This record gives sequence, structure tokens and C-alpha cells, in this order.
Amino acid sequence: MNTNMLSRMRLSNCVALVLIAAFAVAPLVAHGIGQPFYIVLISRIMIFAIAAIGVNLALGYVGMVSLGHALYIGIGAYAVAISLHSGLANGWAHLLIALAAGGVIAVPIGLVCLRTSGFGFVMITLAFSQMFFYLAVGLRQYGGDEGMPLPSRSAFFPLDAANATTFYYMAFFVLMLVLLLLHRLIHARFGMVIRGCKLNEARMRALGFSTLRHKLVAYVISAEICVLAGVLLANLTRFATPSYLEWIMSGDLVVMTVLGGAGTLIGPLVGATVWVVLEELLASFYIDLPWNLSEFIRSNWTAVLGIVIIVVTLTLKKGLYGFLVARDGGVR
Amino acid sequence: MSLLEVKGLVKRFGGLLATDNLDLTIKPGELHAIIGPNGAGKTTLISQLSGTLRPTEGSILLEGRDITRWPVHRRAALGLARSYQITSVFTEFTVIENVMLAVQARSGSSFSFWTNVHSDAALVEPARDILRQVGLLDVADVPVARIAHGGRRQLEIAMSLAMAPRLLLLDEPMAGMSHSESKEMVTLLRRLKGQYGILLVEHDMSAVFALADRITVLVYGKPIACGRPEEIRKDKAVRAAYLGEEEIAA
Amino acid sequence: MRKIISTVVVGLSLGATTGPAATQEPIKIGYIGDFTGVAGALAEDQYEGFNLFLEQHDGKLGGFPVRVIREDSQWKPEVATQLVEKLIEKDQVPIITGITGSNIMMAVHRPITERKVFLISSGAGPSPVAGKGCSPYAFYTARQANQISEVVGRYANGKYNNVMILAANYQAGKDVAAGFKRTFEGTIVEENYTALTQPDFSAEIAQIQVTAPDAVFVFFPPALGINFTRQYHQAGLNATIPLLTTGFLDDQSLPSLKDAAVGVHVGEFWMSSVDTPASKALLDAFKKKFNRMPANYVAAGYDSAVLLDAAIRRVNGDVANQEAFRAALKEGSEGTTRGKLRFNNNNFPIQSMYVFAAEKDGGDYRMKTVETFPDQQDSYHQECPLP
Amino acid sequence: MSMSLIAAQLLNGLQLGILLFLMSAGLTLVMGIMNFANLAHGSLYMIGAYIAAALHAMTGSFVVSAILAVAGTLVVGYLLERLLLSRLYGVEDLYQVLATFGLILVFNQTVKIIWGQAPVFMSTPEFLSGTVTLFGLSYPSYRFAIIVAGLLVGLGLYLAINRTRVGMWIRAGASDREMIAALGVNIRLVNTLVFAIGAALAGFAGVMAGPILSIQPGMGEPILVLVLVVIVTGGIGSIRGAFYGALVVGIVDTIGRAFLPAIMRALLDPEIARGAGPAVASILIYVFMATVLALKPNGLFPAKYR
Repeated sequence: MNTNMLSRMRLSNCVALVLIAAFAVAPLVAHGIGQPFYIVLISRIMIFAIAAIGVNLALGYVGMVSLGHALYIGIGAYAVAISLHSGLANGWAHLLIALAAGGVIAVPIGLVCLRTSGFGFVMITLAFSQMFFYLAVGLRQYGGDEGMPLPSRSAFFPLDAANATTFYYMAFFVLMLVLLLLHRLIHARFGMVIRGCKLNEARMRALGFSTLRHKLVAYVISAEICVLAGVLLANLTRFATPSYLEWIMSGDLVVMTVLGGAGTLIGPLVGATVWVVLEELLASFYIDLPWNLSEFIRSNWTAVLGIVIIVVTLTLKKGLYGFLVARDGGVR
Repeated sequence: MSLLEVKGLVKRFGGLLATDNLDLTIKPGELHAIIGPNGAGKTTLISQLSGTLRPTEGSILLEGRDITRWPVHRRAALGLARSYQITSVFTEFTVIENVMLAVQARSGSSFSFWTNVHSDAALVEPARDILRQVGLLDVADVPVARIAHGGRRQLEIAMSLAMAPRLLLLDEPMAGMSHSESKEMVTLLRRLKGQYGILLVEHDMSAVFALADRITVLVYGKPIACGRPEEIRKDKAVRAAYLGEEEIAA
Repeated sequence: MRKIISTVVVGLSLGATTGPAATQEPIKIGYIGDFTGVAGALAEDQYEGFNLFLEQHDGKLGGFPVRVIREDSQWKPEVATQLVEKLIEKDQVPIITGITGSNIMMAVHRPITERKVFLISSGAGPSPVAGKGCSPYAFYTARQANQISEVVGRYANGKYNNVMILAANYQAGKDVAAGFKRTFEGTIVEENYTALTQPDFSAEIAQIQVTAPDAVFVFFPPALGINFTRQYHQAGLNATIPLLTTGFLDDQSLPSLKDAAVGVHVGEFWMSSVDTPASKALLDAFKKKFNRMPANYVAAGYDSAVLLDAAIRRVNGDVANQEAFRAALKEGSEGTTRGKLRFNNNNFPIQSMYVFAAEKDGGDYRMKTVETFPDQQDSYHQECPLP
Repeated sequence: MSMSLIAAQLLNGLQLGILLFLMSAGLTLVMGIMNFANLAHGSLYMIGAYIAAALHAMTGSFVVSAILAVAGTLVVGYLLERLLLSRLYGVEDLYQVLATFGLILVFNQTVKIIWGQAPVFMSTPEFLSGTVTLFGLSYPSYRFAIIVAGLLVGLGLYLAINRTRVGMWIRAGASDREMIAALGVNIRLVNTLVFAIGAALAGFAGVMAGPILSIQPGMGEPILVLVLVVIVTGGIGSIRGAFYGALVVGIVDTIGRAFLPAIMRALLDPEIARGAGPAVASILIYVFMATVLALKPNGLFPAKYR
């Protein structure tokens, strides 16, 4: 049984390693086959993955289902956009401003939201992100609902963020950093507490933990990870728009997380990859199939996506990567 | 000074009186058992002591400190450890991780984000000590989901011990156990007795009479008798209450 | 990950590609529309118009075969910028057309034009890209968003003294309201904005009754505008307070609105009653194919194909010569649904604007031209530094 | 700001509240009893509206098409529960949310395939197309009909839940899931019943909204958000909470839209007020919900005994 377990253990870890290795070499491959466009696509996947990892910290490890994390993507994006707009080009400064703003906003919102639980929490997080969404729509001098193009990318001296490959590796570095942070965090004392909260919060209190404080810190960290993703997203698209704050965005992030496997380290990365690639594939589906099926899929790709989601939730109840982890027997 | 002193405790649910003007003391190192027919308000009492329920009236003092209005986690931090009637361990964690979590609760800060708990000697060593005490050391690295019911109850006790408690609140630790498992539990409790103050709620009468220093009998939330086991055995009111129940049960 | 993008030679079977022109590589055209999302119906219209011209011309523009790569921006700016990258980097298209929503335009305008790829918008025309943000590589075949309401303001002058404005609270809503205010010389008694997702206007209609202006000017996205018109009619206000509007009432929505729309006045750049040969041809072809009336986005889409046809012919298919092709586009085109298409310095059309009114003619409902305002320029062209 | 305007706006708020109540009543029970978060509830509203519009165009009779549409959504709801959603009862609620989110995509696309992308319209029934003059303002009779019909349905629901045996099961289930099993009730039957009735009520709301709104793919989502606001502020599982919650949300939203911009104009610089007024009006219900939840995390009328 032990050897069997070991060989299985390798499966989920192998998938994780192969995936990360693929991300590491993707730009080289893209240049190699003369399709540098894919660098931008995969940059976007990684940015969503970072955000989904942030969502996963709250959702997968603490059990806080937030439908409002798009708010923090928006804060990251608007921090960059407004700074650039007012003449501040230094990307490191953007990063600081974004994280500071994220913290200032996440702490009080987290405190209020954490008074509720279950579906109340879902709705109150949604409420706060909607408030900021309408605020962004009302920011006339910053483009209102039409959004705001950035004159350039942030200047991350000495790196050249304007170069697609450099930018890609910046996003890759952030992704790795966030994964490492999370990997350490969930196995550290703090991680034990928040995972305990997910499993049985009343018991945690009876053990003597002030669960509110721990959950709040977890919420703020997960929000700040999304702020990072927002900073990157604004730079990738050179655009800041209220639609980054919409609840649809929060919903997409939750879907990516759960699709990949909530409460697993690599799950959100798998989920983001599968989600964006599926969207890309289905929306421009040009594979020849009989009975005009190809045309049908292309014009009804959202329905196909919906069916995929339903099938995944009915069959692989722990998500794509979560399924592998569960086969390997454990939370790793 | 008493370890625990409960004075005039009253708990009402709407019109229902679940705890009726209860006084109770536990001395350091004493094992005090609470018995009573179903619906006597035993679990309600434990919940009020541990802090998940607010009493309607009365006060609770732990080592002279009034903790009546304290939240659960502060009471726990002061040394009030509760084991649950329904096993309430973290099944996704391993046995030792469960105990380490309890050790961690007592050991100050949990805001450490980097060091793996398994390489944290301040958690692992005490946890192993306690597992050795309760006889679970050989299953330390097994996920709780895979160990038997009796083992989980022992783990509950281990977690309570890991909190470095002054007072253990044990809510039916032998419920659902096989005969041999119960015997092991009695041995364990006998070993713990004297080191900690223990409030034991239990249906297994032979265990209660074998272990308890004092026994309080609750009926409909009201203490009808309190004394040493042999006094209780002879008490008329107690016999009436229990005989009455048996008649209904039969 | 590898995506198989096959060529879509629009509307045509193998027959067309076996001709002599088949030896030449088709000209690639990227098409971005917001097919999924709130503007889906508009985007389909726009694409059908463009497609219709291609079908009529054997999948060729200017006599050269073209390959259209159709992409769905899903009304998401980050998806749209991604598509721009893909179309330019991977498919290496020299021309991108379509573009439905203003927010999508704002996201893609700079990434496209900075690389000297031609952007032919047959939909969105927000004010920032008409003024300071104009580009020599961006051309517009619909209208600048404010123009359709400026013409309503001109029409209202002298007819009404006190007008109340009601619009959805988004950039287009504010732009359109600003356009009306710029040209209207009477008094604006009240100005009210509603949330973009609000489908019911009972509160606002009560407000209108209490304010009792001479007329109301309203602007909403299409589905909401239709909601408003019906609810306004249900409250029985059509008879007492005339409704001025733009943007959503047209030949296409009239058959479902029927009596609710009668008497409503609309400012637009095109409706099927505009009397040009291309209009008639488009109307016939569209009705034959879809069995319904075309809306103005169909015409704008159609005209974008007419413009490309003329310009590609002028450079003899050499779209890679950016200077020559830019000049060729700038010349505009004969034979659009609005007659000759002329461009201002900011590459927005100088065109006639109209006020139409819905009327009942026996059992039939139709949009009638009430007043024509020729040679209208948009209000931002002076801010554009282009000559 | 005249009294008649305030009265008229209260009536408008009441009418929105009634529609919201029809939508919320079923969903709050589904969430309370089955602990199931069904995001596709808005799709049932959409389906009700589409069926009614199609039948109305065919038969010309509003009443007949309304009855058939409600029956139709009841059947759709029944099938949905039996074939798909009942498989998800044991699953973590997150996966229920995900699956029903997938369902929304499927439903929206399905109606798009059947009825097209462009909005469909349903005409006002002939006998209700007039207006009534009230407080000096003309008010569409149809909106009165919505209020009356909604109140009647609400009353029926109240009686059914408080006076019948099935209603007792439902109340028991909403306040304590274990209790209903202890009563020896067939919980599967109760689930299916509650789900189908909830679907029919949503369908009814869709029918009633049909003549006011354009019927189009995705019309269920904006109202779903409002409905969820109603449910959590009212208290999950509580019909009473859904009723008061719906009325309060309807009135807060309407009154906010109607008067807030004017009030802000009076207090602030007109230019700022013009920008901020509508923004504040649109977030009003979210502020309201956040305040309620911050003060009473289980809603105004929590169904569960805690």
C-alpha cells in the first residue's frame, strides 16, 4: 500500500511540476515556433491564476466564499492607472501604493464581512465590491464606465516591462512567489489555524484561538494577492476599467478556483489555465466537425462552457487538480 | 480557593428552565461528576461553562476570576478545556497535527507564516509527550479519518490536555465506546485525576462511581443531590429520580 | 493550446477561390464584435451589414479576396485587448474592424493604432478618440456618439421651452445628454441619470409627470430604451408630454413597440427611409435574408465594407503600404448607404443627420423622415491635431 | 417634493417589492430547507417570461398564457430538481453554486437559440392597458394588477404554509433540517415540492414582468442579485423575512432613485451631485444590506433558532 501511495503521490506532484515547467519555458517555445502572441495569452492566464490563488486562500483554506475579490483587482488596476495619469511612472511606487490602498480598504471591509458567515458572507462581499464598482463608474475624470487607457506600462527599473517577454517573466516570478508564500503559509502555524477554522470553527475557539483575528489576516493576505494581480492586469492590458471590479470577474475567479480544486495549492493555476484556454478555444472554434457543429459551438460557446462546468461538478467533485490530490490521499 | 465556583446559575430558553439556580464547586485536582436523566441540562451546563451559551443569571468564577461574560477562546486560553459529546476532532489532519494545534493555542502567537509546523520543536515535542500519555503515539502520523471511534475520544482528551488546562470539561467521553475501549478510558482518567480539576458528565454509572470524588445529580436543571459516591448511592431523591426514569424507559 | 484557425472566406464556397485571384494571398481583416453580452444584438447587426456586402461581392473587397477573422470580445475590455494582440501578432492583420461598445473602443484604440494597424470602427465613436486622442489610423463609419443627440437639440429649438433630460448613467449616456445640451437653446428643467442595469422606470415616470416639462429627452441602451418607451406609453404620457430620443428606436424595434412608439422623435444618422441607392439595395438584401428590417448598425457595418472596398481598389490591394492606404481611406467613398462618405480631419464622417418620427399608417408602422440636417460635423474635431 | 409624488413612489416601490417577493419566496425556502444555493433561479424567471410571451403571441389570451407559463416553469423546475440538482444536495455548497452558474449559461444560450438574441415583447393585456388617476398622477392599471396578484399569491402562500400539513413540514424543515427527518416526513418529496413551487413562483414573477420589461437572454441575472439581497437581509429560510425584505428593498431602491439625486443637489455642488447622485442611488440597497448584515448577521427575521 505504501509503495502504491508513493507512486500515486507522484501523479499530482508531477502534474504540478510539468505545469510550472511549461509556464517557465513557454516564451522560449512561443518564440521558437514564431508565435510570440502566445506570450501575452499565457501572461493573462498567469495573472488570473495569481488572483485565483488569492481567492483560494480565503475560499479553499478558510472556507470564506467571497464574491467580491474583483474589488481588489480593481484597486490594483486603478492604483496603477491613477498614478500613471498623475505623472508617477515608477512601477515600484505603484506596487506600494496599490498594496497600501488594498490594506486600508481590506481591513475594515474584512472586519464587517467577517461578522457574517455562509451565504451572508457571500452577499456582503458582493455588496462591497458593487459599491466600489459604482464608484469606479462614477469616476468621470478617470474614464467612468468606459475605462482609462494607460499611456505606458509602469516603469519597473531596471526591468523593461514594455517588453512582452520581460513582462511575462515578471508575472511568472510573482506567480512563483505567491505559490511559495502560500505553500509555506498553509503548513505554518498560521495555516494550521485557518485550515482548522474551515473544518470546525467552534472547536478552534474552544481550543482558545481568536478565530476572527486569524480569518481577518487571511482575508487581507488574499485581498493583497488579488491587488498584485490587478497591478499586473492593468499593465498587461494597458487599461483600467470598472469591468475589472464587476461581480462577474469575482465569479470567474471562484469558478477557476473550484474548477481546478479549491484548497489545493496548484488547483487555481490549473483552473485558470483550463478556463482561459477553454474560452479561447470555444469562442473561436474552427475545427471541422460534421453537421455544422463547429459553427454551432462557436456561436453557442458559453452554453458549451456551462455544460463543461456542470459535468465537472457532477463527476470530479473536488475539481480537476483536487481530484488528483484526493486520489493521492491528502492535502498537499 | 476553589478551582471553579458556580453561583446561582440560571438558563432559560423561552419558558423552559434548563438550568435552575445551580451552585457548584470544583477543587483543584478533584474529579466532579454530573449525572442525571436525559434532558437534565448537563450539556447545557457544560456549554455555559465553556462559553458557547450565555447564562441568564448567576456567575461563573475560575480561580476567583469572574468569567461569566468571557468569550469561548478567552476562557480556553485561561485553561478551561472542553471535550465534546460528539467527537469534534479535525478529521483531515493527522493525530499529531490535532494535538499540535492544541499545543499551539497555548503557546502564544500563531502568526507565523513561514516555518513548517512539523519542524517546530516547540509544538512537536509537547504533542508527542501527550500522545505518549494517552497511548496514541504509534498512530501519530495517521489521518484522523482513518482511526477508530475510541481512538478519537482519546484524541479529544489529548487535545484537552495539550491546552495545559486547569479544568477539564468532559462531556460523555465514553459514549459509543466498546467495553474494552471504556476500560482504557477509565484507566486514562484515573491517571489524569489529581493532576487536573475535572468535570465529568457521563452515563456510564460504573465508571462514574469508580472515578468521581464527588457527584452532583441534576434533574430538570436542578441539583437534587451532591456528595461523595457512597452518599449519592444511598440518597432517596436520587433513587426516586432514577427509578422513575427506568420505569418510563421500560 | 494550438488553435486551428482555418480561413473563413466569407459567404463563399470553393468556387470563388479557384478563380485567377486565388493565386494571391487573401487580405486578412480582423473583426472584433461584442457578440456575447448586453450589446450582442447590435454586434450581430453590425457584422451582418459587413458580411452582406462581402456576400454580394463574392467575398472580395476592391476585387481582392479577403479573409475575415471574426472574434468575440464578450464586452470585456481585457478580452478585447487580448484579441488585438492575437490579431496583430499572430494573424498579422493590417486592418481591424467592427468594435461595438465605447468601452471596448477605449481599450483597443491605442494598442491598434500605435502599431499603425488600421482601425475601421463601424460602431463606437466616443468623444475622447474624436478629439485629442484621434489617430490617423482610425476611421469611423457610424457617427460620433454626441452627434445623434445634437441633432435632436437643434430640432427641439423653437418647439419646446422646458425639456427634461433622462439618461442611463454611463459615459455614452452622459455624452448624448451633453450633445443635446450643446445645441438646445431652451431651459433644461431637470436632469436625471439612472443606473445602467435598471430595467424599470416607474419612479422616473412619476417624476416626469410631476415636473411636467414641454418635452422629455431620453437616452438608454437599446433594450432599456424600449422598456422605457413601453412604460411611458403604459402610463399614458405619450399624448401629453412628447418624447425625444435617439439610439434605440428604429425600423427594427418599431414592429414590436407599435403604438407605444407612435409620435416619438428620434435623431439618427441612418434609417431605411434614407433615400440612396445603397440604402435600397441593403434594405432589399437584408429583408430577403433575415425577413426583418435592418437597423442603423447594419448600415454602418455595410458602409465599412463599402469604404474598405473603395480604398483597397485605390491601392490595388497593396494594404501593406500604410501611407498610401491611409490616404486611400481618407478619400472616403461613393455609394454608401448615406451617399458619399466624407471624412473630417479626425476621420469621423461629415454627414447628414436626421430626425425621424414613428407613425402609424393604416395597420402599418414606419419611421418617417421629419427633418434633415445636412453636412453635420462632430463637436470635437477642432481638438484633434490632425490636419 | 409633493405628498402625491411620495405616495406614487411608495406605490412604485411596493410594486417592485411584490415582484421581488414572488422571486424570493421560493428561493429562500430552497436555501433554508435544502441548504442549496440555486443561482439558476433567475433563469426560471426568464423562462416564465419567454413562455408567456410566446403563448400570448399565439393565443392572444393573457390569462391562458400566464397559467400555462406558470405550469411550464413548474415542470421545468420539477425536472431540473429531479434530474440534476438533487444530485448535488450532499455536495459542498460551493459546487452547487458552480453547477447552477453553469446552468445559467446553458439556459441563457438555450433561449437565445430558440427566440434569438434580440429582445422579445409581450403586450399588455387589453383589459389592463388603461391608466388610473391617483394622487393627481396617472398610473398604469397593469402595475396595480401586479400588486394585487402578488398580494393574493403572498396571502395564499401564507395560508398554505401556516395552515396545512405540508406547510408545517416546510416550516419545520426551514428552521431545523434534522427535525423534519425526525417527524418521519419524506424529505425528498418536500424538497421536490418546494423547488417546483419556488420555480412556479419565479415563473409567475416573469409572467407579470413580461409586459413591462423587454424579455431577453440574461434578464434573470440583475433581478437575481436583488433577490439574493432580499433573502439575506430578510433571513435565509424565512418567508416572513422574504416578504418584509422584498418590500423594504423595493421601497428603498425606488425612493432612493426618486429622491436622492434631488436631495444631493440641494446639499452639494450641482456638478458633483449630478455625478454622485445616481451612483449613490444605485449602491443604496447594497449599503442597506451591508448595514443589516453588519448589525444582524443572520438577517432581520432569521428562521433558524440559534
